[in-house]
Amino acid sequence: MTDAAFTNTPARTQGKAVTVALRWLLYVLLIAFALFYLAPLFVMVTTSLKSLEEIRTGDLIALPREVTFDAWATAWSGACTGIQCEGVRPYFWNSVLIAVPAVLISTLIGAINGYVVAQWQFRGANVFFALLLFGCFIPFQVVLLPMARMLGLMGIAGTIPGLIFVHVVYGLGFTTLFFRNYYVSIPSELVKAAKVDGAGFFRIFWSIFLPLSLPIIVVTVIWQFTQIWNDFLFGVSFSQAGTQPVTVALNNIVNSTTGVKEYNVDMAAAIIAALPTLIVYVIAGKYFIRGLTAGSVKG
Amino acid sequence: MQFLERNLPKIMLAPSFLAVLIFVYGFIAWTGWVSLTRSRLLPRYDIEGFIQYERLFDSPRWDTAFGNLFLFGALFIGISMILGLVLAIFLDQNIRAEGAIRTIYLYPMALSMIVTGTAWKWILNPGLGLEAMVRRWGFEDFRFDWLVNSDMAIYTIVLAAIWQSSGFVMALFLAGLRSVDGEIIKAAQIDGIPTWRIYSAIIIPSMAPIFLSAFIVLAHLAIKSFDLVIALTGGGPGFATDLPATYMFSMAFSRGDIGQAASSAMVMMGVVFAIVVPYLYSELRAKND
Amino acid sequence: MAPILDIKGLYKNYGSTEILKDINVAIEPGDFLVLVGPSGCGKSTLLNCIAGLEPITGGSLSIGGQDMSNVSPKDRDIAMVFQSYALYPTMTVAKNITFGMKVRGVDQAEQDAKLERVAEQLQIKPLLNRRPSQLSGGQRQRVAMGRALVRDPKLFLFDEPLSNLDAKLRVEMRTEIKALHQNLGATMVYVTHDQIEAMTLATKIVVMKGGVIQQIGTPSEIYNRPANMFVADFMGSPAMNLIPAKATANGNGSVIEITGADGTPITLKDTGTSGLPNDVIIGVRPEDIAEAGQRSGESLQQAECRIDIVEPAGADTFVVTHLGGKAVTARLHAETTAKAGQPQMLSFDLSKVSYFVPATGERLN
Amino acid sequence: MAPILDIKGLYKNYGSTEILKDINVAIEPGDFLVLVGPSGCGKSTLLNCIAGLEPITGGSLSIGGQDMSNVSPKDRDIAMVFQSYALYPTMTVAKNITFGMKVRGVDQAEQDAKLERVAEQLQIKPLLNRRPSQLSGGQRQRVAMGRALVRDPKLFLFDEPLSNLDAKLRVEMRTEIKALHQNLGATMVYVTHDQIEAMTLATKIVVMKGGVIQQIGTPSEIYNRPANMFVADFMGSPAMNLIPAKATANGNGSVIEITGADGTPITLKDTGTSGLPNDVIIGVRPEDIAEAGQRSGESLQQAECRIDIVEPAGADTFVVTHLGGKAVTARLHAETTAKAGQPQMLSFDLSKVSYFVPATGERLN
Amino acid sequence: GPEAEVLHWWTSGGEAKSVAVLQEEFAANGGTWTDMPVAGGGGDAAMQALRARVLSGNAPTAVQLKGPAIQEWYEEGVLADITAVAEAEGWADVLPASIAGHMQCDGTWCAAPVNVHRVDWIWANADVLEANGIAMPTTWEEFNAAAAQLQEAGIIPLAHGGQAWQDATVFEAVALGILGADGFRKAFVELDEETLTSPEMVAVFDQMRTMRGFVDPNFPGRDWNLATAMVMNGEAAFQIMGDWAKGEFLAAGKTPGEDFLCASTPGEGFLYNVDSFAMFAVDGEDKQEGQALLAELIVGENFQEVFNLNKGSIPARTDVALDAFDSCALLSAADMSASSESGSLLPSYAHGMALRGAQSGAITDVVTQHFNSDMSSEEAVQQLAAAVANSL
Ligand SMILES: Nc1ncnc2c1ncn2[C@@H]1O[C@H](COP(=O)(O)OP(=O)(O)OP(=O)(O)O)[C@@H](O)[C@H]1O
Ligand SMILES: Nc1ncnc2c1ncn2[C@@H]1O[C@H](COP(=O)(O)OP(=O)(O)OP(=O)(O)O)[C@@H](O)[C@H]1O
Ligand SMILES: [Mg+2]
Ligand SMILES: [Mg+2]
Repeated sequence: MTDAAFTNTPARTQGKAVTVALRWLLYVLLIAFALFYLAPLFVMVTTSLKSLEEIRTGDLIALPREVTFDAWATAWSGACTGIQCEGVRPYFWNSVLIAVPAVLISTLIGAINGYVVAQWQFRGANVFFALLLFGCFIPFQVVLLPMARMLGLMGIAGTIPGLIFVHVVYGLGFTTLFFRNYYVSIPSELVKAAKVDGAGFFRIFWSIFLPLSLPIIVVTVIWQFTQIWNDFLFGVSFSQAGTQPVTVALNNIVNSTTGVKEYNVDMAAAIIAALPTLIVYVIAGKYFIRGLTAGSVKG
Repeated sequence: MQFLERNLPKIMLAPSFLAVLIFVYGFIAWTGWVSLTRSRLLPRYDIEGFIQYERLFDSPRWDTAFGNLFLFGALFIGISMILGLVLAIFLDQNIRAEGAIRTIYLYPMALSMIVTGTAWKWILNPGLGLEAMVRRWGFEDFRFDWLVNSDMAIYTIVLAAIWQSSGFVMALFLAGLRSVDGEIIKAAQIDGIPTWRIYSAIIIPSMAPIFLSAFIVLAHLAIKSFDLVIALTGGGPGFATDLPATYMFSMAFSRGDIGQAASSAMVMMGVVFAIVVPYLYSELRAKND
Repeated sequence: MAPILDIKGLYKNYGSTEILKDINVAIEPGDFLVLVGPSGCGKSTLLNCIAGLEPITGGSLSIGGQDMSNVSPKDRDIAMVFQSYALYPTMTVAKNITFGMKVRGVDQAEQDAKLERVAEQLQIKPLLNRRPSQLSGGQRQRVAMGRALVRDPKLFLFDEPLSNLDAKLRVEMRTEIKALHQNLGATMVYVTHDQIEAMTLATKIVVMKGGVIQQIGTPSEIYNRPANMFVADFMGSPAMNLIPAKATANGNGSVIEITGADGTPITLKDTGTSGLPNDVIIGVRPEDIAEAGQRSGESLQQAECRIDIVEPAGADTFVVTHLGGKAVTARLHAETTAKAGQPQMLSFDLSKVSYFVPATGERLN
Repeated sequence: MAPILDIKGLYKNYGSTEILKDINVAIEPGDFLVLVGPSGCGKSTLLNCIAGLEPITGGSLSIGGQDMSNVSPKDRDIAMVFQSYALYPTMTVAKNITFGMKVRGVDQAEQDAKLERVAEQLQIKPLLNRRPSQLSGGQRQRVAMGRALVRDPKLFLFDEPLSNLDAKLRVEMRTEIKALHQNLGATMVYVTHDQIEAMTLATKIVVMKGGVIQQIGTPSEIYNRPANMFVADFMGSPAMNLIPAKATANGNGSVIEITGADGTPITLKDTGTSGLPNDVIIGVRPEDIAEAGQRSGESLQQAECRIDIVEPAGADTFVVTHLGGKAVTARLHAETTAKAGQPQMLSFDLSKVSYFVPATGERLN
Repeated sequence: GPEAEVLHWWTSGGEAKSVAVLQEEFAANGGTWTDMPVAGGGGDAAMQALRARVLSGNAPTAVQLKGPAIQEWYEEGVLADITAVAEAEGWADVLPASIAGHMQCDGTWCAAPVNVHRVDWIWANADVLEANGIAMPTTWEEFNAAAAQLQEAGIIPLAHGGQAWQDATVFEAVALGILGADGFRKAFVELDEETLTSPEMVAVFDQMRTMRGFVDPNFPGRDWNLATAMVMNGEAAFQIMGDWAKGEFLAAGKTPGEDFLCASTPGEGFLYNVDSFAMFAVDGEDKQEGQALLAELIVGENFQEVFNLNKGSIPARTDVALDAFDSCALLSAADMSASSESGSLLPSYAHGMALRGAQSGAITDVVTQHFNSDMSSEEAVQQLAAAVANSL
């Protein structure tokens, strides 16, 4: 709204030259910041396309003299993590197997929780919500050891279902928050109308609330996906051979303490590991912010 | 049947409630308990009193870590907010290609520091990155060695953290600016108020709730900051860039000193509590009205 | 005939705040009961209690002679229309209307037949495949009505169904609802805070304030014989003029003295009312003040008043003068010659005035 | 006297859509110009053009005789009040009112004096230290007026200032604005889509539709002699009845034939109008239809009509009947004996009717 | 058949190749090997994973563990007993007593040694030394003098990576030289307060302060292999680092004695860092069988030879023929047996052989803090004593 309101004023008091100069300055600043934000990504991409030789001799920010995708191939399917030299590929699929169900389940539970807290107010619902919200802020290091014990007791230690479980539990706070804040703004008369129409708890949720929830589902899915995909702490603690996610593999490649460092492979692996979240942000970032401001942090 | 129908909402909430009770509060209680023991490699449960806290407060490394939290937190939160606000105002000036610029500012939020840490380490490394590059251009005296300077290293952490989060803050503020009633701005224009006064006196003060949200998000990130330090400095030089989260991690996992780790975790929880509870209180009250 | 809705001594608390206090109302089949009152007085809450959407704290509530304590909304044989229309935003109009039947498992043929009939009745056939977001306010209103109509319920409940519409549409829809009521012979409970709506629609009005019923009666009882100053002020637009006055006995009647705009007393003779205390508030409706000479009769009393404002409103012209320290509005003919700032002879119809106790606001005559 | 606001041939486009087309309006000092029209017809846009908040695409606009093409809003010597009040949310009432002066560098003593005066005038003294969020709708409205008043501008602009208020408050505030206008002798341009507001406030009304001016005139011209069917329908509540009819010449006058509810024709004689085409639409205001016998005069023509709906509305009773296939509303006395479903003799005042061309809607008489 | 899931942090180049040798042998004996590498933080991340897995009752079969940590885990009651294998294979006869001590818990065998790394090495670029007419230093004074001379010549005297463990590695080499073997044992094995606060300890920190001056300004955070590369390409002259540095030289095609020189750091004694695998108690016959097989293979002569040739260390067994090993390794082996006899064969504190994690970590905190600030040596000594006391 505001920009429209500002720009169309017919008469400006400043001279035209000053206005134009200011506008240029503005663009220069914006571009400078864009460069700042892009710098690391730029370094990563260019480095991944250089040969090791060129990296040693060349400039950090120089464009590759000769573009080679060898590092990418190696990172995807040839780099060694320990004695296996399969690249990040198997770990990448592990991450997919963990992230997809965890995102779906935590979103669904968050939706139901949010629906209850926002629309089926009962004594104690707010207390529950406050407890849940506070849980969002707990540093995850605190829960590592007891969680390990719990997973053991539940018999899912070291398995992909175990990791999914952990992500779901610690994702609940945010997913519930998102949905609750979204559903709070839906008039309660809708529930009343449906009750009079004879629909029950699930029917109302399924037929009326879920179809309405697309924007907030987008937000929640993006948020959860980013969190879970980028997670390292849980991945390294609660996995075992064969269930490690891509971040752990990346760490194994990048953080090995001995031997020749293949920086181009490191960077290629890093970009591969980041690609899914990056794509999600570039494509859906707009909806993300829109939904987020409509939901959790609206003024 | 009647009973089921009436209590269905509660029943639906019950599993989550249980999960939160156990996996958040149960675990906090567990940590509290362990912080009172002499647990080393694995937790033990014989209560020994407050020795771990005494050790914690005697430890110069903890002093550094705890002090860093406030230094880092203040700078990170402060600068991210200011930068985010300035960028949002810039972008609010009917900028061409606004969508693309917004995406560029926002994307770091999508990446984990595990991923970008290496690139940052390079850029900040005096021998490899920015400093070397500028010197190669002929400015031999150029110095940018924060990463390797004990007194300055914490600022590189701040820098990377700002890089990661300020775009997000910008997006929040931009949405806030856009939600201000257009008629208010028209009214101000007719009142003869110059554009910068409209921002400073009218729009920005009315975005207080967004400032609060941004503050909470950033504070939460600051307290949880961990990847960032590990990827960038590993806590060094020395332990100049330790934060409570890394302190706790290293106590628990490289020192085999779980009791100590638990006590530091409890102090962290205290900080979180002090920040979050007032916020939650106001949030829930406001939404209930 | 047994009342279709019978509320006895109903109380409703939220936590420790009493929202409704000792509500007693009964409606006969075919009644059109309107609940009016200022915002927050508990109208919606009472309606929700009737619908079973809120549990009641005390008293009893029966519909069709049957106690409703443990009956859920869907089994009460009611239909409800909400202020925000509460249309299901993701369903088409047709689905909005048939959703309830679908939930109850009514068979498809019957659903279609009923939809057909209702769409016909409300003239929303061309809209059946649109979403609520593609409808105008008035169309949404019609769809919401349709959703209620397909249920053929014992009782219709309306919660300010027209207050989101603009003035013109509101008048049209009001007439339609009235027609619907007459055609269906249905029983309706209708909440509004617009007193014109209340007057035109109701067969019986309940005026509420702060969770307490102030008066129950037909529109004309409420309008002409308000039980207290609150009701007098609330019903009618422009509101009844409430002017402080002194009364003295005069034979079978009374003499009423009011301070004029310039401080000179104005004296009016009421031959029909006696036994008034010394201090009273006299209530006169704007239409009972006219230009002198327009009407005649024994109860008409004339007085010269200085006109402060003249507001021509098409069909009528409203003028404002000051009496007893209060702004007093009179409704004159559109062709009046009254001018702002000029004195004007006005006649007051004392056969229609109300008297109130200043302290309690209770009606005296 | 030179017009204070003079708009000549104004056009306004957004991109390629024409929003305002060939607008010509002039106002004298002291005028109260009201812009009315349905939602989206361009009222706010026109006001924004006057204020300088939107550039105009074509034509000219001058205020106080001076061309405004390159003058910024703050230099146009205007003040504006908005529908959403647009109060600065973080400032107190006092600061809201004085902020503009502060920015312009008016000295403190003068600021205080003006604030004092305005606060007095609007009776908002006790509110000066509150925030907008702590005020009721009506109070906010007053503060927004205050902010405009301290500027002592040549021209006041109001964009639906009352439409966020509830009915009762709207009536009160309307009277206050009217009083303000009379006291200040200020010049005002006022946007509304409420035609009652337009009628009561204006000295001059501009009726717009789809960015085109339909009629400019005094309230009584607009009300009594609408230029076309759109204006006729738009102004007045309940709206003017527009009934299809056949006209035949009859001496100096005409005979009008309308189809009654049961198909039998009703014949009315208009002795004052001649030269009507065969097919016309006859427009009759509800207050020009009365119970037979209540008034008398040559222009009154009687006809028996079946009453469909009776709506008592306190001061009056509205009845609906069907003529020419249309619902026709008549405003009768509150004490009428008309009953729904029963026939009733009604008299039509043919001296006040309007005739329109069915195809174009243009006025004939 | 036998099964083993092996948790280790040997994830890169030469290391991974060395582990692959073991895996192949294991497979050749009919076993199934599941690899569980977790890199990072010098094993911190692996330890984190280990802790989580032990707590969840899902321990890996074999874990790369060393030093007192083995005993610590044993005390938690989660280690398996492999005495049967050890006795059958006669480990007691072929392992040096002090190293065997680390593998035993309460008299039973609980871990299998892989190799012996010597920590107190100093590496040098032969050409650089020759060009400046400098011999390998044998005392710290000589080192300081040589370093000063090199600095004059514009060469970085000491290649160093500023990570806490590297600081500690240099520190313990210096400490061994200045305190002597007994002093070192008192200070870093017995944590004797008197020794920790003695004037000699002050001298150790003084020497560290001096060394700080010989390091280039960009050292913080640098990985050790990059420091080695600096020596290799003549940018720097010396590096103090364990014998795994040799692997980097060899990988770059350099020859010991010609391109680069190796010597023990000034002073008497031998600081060892023994890599070993501890066996965790697991259920299932397959896995237990796997543990026995693994233990047998690890200490077996073949593996000891092949693995250590790859890794740059020397075999833990004393009876392996050293024909294939290079000169540095031979020197190491000779020093080891000599030190073993003279009682100066000492565990490395910096690599977690001497102390429990909490204590060694507390010492390292002070060392790295001193090295990276302008703290005085006296204050460092005070803090050292305090930190050790605090960590007990
Ligand atoms: N869930 C609730 N908890 C506590 N108080 C409530 C609740 N719902 C309504 N109230 C209070 O009950 C009172 C009556 O509310 P209600 O909605 O019935 O008023 P209303 O007459 O319908 O008003 P309106 O005309 O504004 O719709 C109000 O004071 C309101 O604040
Ligand atoms: N910035 C804009 N860009 C394009 N079209 C616009 C813009 N602002 C308004 N319009 C269009 O111009 C037309 C007139 O809008 P305007 O706001 O003037 O109507 P209005 O008469 O004030 O209506 P309302 O009574 O609803 O306030 C509308 O059709 C609207 O969609
Ligand atoms: Mg209500
Ligand atoms: Mg408008």
